[in-house]
Amino acid sequence: MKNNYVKLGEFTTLELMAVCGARAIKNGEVVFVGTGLPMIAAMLAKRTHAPKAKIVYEAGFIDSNAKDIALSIADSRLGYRASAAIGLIETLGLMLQGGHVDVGFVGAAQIDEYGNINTTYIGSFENPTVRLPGSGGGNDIISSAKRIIVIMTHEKRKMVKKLDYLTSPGFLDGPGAREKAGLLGGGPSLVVTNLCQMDFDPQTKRIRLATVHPGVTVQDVKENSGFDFIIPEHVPTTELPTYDELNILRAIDPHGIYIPRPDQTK
Amino acid sequence: MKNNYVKLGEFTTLELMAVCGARAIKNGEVVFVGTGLPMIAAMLAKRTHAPKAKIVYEAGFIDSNAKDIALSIADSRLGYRASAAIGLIETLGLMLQGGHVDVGFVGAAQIDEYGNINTTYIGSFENPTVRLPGSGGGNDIISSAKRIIVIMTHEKRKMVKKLDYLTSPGFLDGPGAREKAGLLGGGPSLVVTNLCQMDFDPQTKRIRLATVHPGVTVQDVKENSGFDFIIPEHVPTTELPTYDELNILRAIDPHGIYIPRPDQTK
Amino acid sequence: MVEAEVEDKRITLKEAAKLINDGAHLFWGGFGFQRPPMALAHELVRQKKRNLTIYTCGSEMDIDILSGAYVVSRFELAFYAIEGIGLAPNIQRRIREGAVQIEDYTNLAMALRFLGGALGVPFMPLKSMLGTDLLAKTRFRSKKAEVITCPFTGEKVVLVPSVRPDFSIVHVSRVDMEGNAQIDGIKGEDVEGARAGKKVIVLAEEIVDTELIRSQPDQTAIPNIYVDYVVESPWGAYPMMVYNYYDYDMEHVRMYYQQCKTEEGWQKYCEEYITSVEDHTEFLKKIGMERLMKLKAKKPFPY
Amino acid sequence: MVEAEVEDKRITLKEAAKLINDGAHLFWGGFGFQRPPMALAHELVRQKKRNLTIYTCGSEMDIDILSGAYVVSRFELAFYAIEGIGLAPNIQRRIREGAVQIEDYTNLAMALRFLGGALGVPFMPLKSMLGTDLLAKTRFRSKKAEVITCPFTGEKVVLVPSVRPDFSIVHVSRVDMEGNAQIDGIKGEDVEGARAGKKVIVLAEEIVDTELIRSQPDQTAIPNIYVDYVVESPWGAYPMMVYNYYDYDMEHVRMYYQQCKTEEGWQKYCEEYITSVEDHTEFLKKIGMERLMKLKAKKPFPY
Repeated sequence: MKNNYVKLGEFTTLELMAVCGARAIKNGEVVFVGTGLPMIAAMLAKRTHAPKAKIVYEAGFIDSNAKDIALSIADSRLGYRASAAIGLIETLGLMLQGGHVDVGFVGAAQIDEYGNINTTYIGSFENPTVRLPGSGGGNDIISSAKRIIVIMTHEKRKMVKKLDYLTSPGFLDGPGAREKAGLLGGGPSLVVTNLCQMDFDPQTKRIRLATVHPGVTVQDVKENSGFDFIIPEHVPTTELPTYDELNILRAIDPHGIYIPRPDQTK
Repeated sequence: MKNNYVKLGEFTTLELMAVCGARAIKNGEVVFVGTGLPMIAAMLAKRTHAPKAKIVYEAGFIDSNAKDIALSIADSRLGYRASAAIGLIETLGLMLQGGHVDVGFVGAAQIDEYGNINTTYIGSFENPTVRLPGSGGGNDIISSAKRIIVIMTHEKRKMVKKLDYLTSPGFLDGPGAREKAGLLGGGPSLVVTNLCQMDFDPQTKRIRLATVHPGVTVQDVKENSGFDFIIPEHVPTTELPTYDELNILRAIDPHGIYIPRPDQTK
Repeated sequence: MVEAEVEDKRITLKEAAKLINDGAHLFWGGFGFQRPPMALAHELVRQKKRNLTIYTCGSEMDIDILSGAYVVSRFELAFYAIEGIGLAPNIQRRIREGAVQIEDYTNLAMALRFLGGALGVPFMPLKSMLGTDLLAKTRFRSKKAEVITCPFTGEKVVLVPSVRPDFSIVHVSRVDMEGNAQIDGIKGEDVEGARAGKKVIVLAEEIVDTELIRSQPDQTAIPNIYVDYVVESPWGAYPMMVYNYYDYDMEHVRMYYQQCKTEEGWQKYCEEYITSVEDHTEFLKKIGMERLMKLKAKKPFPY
Repeated sequence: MVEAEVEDKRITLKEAAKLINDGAHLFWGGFGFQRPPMALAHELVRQKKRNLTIYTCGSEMDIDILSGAYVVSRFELAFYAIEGIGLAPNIQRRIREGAVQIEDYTNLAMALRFLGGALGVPFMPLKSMLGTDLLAKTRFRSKKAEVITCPFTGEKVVLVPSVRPDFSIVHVSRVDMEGNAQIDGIKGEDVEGARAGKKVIVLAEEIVDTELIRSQPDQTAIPNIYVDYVVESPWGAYPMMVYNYYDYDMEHVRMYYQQCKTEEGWQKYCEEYITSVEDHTEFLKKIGMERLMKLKAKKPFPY
């Protein structure tokens, strides 16, 4: 089945994003995820190339093997065939801050060119227009996981020059800043959007275009970004999903709770 | 049965000491004990005047209702009909340091006139003659319990002017010293020995004779003490055990593991 | 010889709510959709409590209701939303009105603040929040956190202040009448939170005989020594979930979310489901037995 | 679709001991008479390991054996003795010889040092040790503890340095082959200690199928993610006890204590029961099946 790629038009952008996220997880890794796309991506990884990956949810479910789709990170569904069900100090403290988490998988309302993330306020701190859900475990995850994958929608107002509020630390203001601040984790490594994948330049720690999704141009990415980003000479197209991946993905979320099926979106 | 006192010669000194310890526990109190005499005394209290007392053992057994005599604070016997079996951070941290323990019940190798205790070294720290078991949870208990009962043998080399090593804090060097050091608990309140009971003068925080056991004189206590202590004008004789107390005590330790029966000592 | 006495700490939901005075500080248990003390939230609304401060990691519809009814004026927390659906509608409105203020921490920071309070120490160390606005910006606390240099390693460590609220409120699986509580599935931050309060109220799906608890003491999540009051509260987290007991009622939650998008809608929900009913049993009757029975957990699944 | 793979982390007791290099730092599990890793202690003696440092709260015959055989040269701990019998005879002698050094802490301090290591923070706060020689006197650590003034309350707080030893060694009730471990009864400081080590070796009375563990995930004390190696070690704590499995053999312990009062007696014990036997199974054969069967726990009692 390997490299048996699906054809354009046979998959949705959300499906491609989930596949990108899944592929960023290596076999045997400990993956710390929230509900929604990160959960689906981690489940997909575990059922394809990474059967030894362990999925951890901050509410306390460890090495979860959920068979049904959860709506909350504290959802009882995540307890199915888990290896442990404990609590927040276990997952965020002992496991994550203790150095056992390879990949943290998060969303973002705003991100800047150093991968810093806002999930708290839109507008000013004093008089916010919107009060977002807040850090939750997000700051903890991005502070301490060995690397971070961000999944989010690519919009100008979300990829910003300056965050309205810095909830979770990317590379702060550049090289060495995380270390200076005393942070333990490795920081963001991949941003998966509906337009492209971006990573971070090892020297400058600035965000960099990695691949563009099929049908998307570099110019499209530019026009939908509020920040500058590094554009390498050669920007490949994102590798398509395989039939294997797509079939398993659709079996994971058969009712399209997080990823509506193409026929459901039409 | 109340005040139906046993006669002299019908009980041993160890039995009297256990009864003294038991009487110092009030109904409903949370009592933190080790094995040996403190355990027996707490069990006696619970089966006589203090049925609502809760016995906690630092290894993690909480509200224990052991029916057999334990040899170790981690002894599985203490798990019988306990309300919880957890661990050290629970008992010494959350329960004791968290402020829920009314009485701590400890032994001592040396005690000074401010109730400071040594359970670590005899001789100098650099070249000790004997290396005792160490603090264990002793320092934690004496630091944080609301009050402390000490049970020990009354000997000149044990009731000392200066400790060889200060393991656990009594009133340190006098009034206000515990508060200044930052300690949470109330400090020692009663010392039960084979000769007498001693308490602490509220003003000076110095040790004070409270009662002498039947047949013991104030002079006996003086001769067996290496420190000076306050002697009130009137020193009553220790209240005798009742038949009820003695019978229950002997039922608690029927094989005389900690308190040999009079017929077993002969 | 005297038998060990079993203390009876049971009170009613109404009595529990009465204990909580206006202006009180509460640890509020449950995490996400799991075991929120919903029945007590409703009762606090019915009793028109005001000006409470709530400490929690992440909560959802329960604290949105408490905000909507002007019961809570301050939160110290890490997260709120109606997960998987959207932002919590009432809290949004009350923040805009200035009726609710939030001091932001992370989930780990809040959980450690409860652990610190439970341990009797005034702070706990942490490696989150560094370099961010969570450290730089304070809403109403005079000292929200402090960065120190570790005397052993020289590294930077954040100290967060411990919390010892007036009351800790937790909803558990089962409890005996003297307060020994078991929690099935995840514990969230309830183990620490339950030990942090000056007074502790345990609400439970069922009250069981103490012999059940004492036959397996290693299953006890909250021992009696910490607990002051016990409330029998079956379906007490509905329309959220309790592991091994029942699933959430997403239809009801979505209806709530849609309706509360407007103040009028919220007022209507509040009257219909909370203030016009006598107690939680009446609320459950309104939902209907049939609907509840469908939500019961289907063994071996915990949902 | 691929099935989740169950990793096989099983190794033998001999292989486990081989992993531990001379000079290694170990968290040593078990508390008092409960679940000491006795089988591994014997194997470390047989393999003539040297110069180990052991971190533990309180241990007994197991660490006395490791001291007697010159396996351990340093301890950081709170307590040792043969509880209910007397002082640990070999440690006494080795201290007098200068072969063993002890850095003294309290039980809570040690447990918190493990929790701090497990949490990834360099210290933990504490309200014990204040005003005593435990703070004032240091044996070999350059910084044993530090008193600071709390930035929130102004009170004095002791900071104790976290511990991240090379290996954590724990003996548990049961484990699956990928390392999910359950502990019946009290946990002592093993939950924290097992999470503090850079490598973790779990010894267990029995290895069970992972489905047993996964049918009750809330019973797991140590999840697989922390565990590197699993060793099947039935009767591995003998002559001490394992909750729900077996009682201690006080006759053997008393014999040990009496015999080890002299160096010659200890050498005889060591040869007879440890160095002259091939492995723990041979040791158990020497003790005899009949004797072991008498010690088996009699349900519903855990001993």
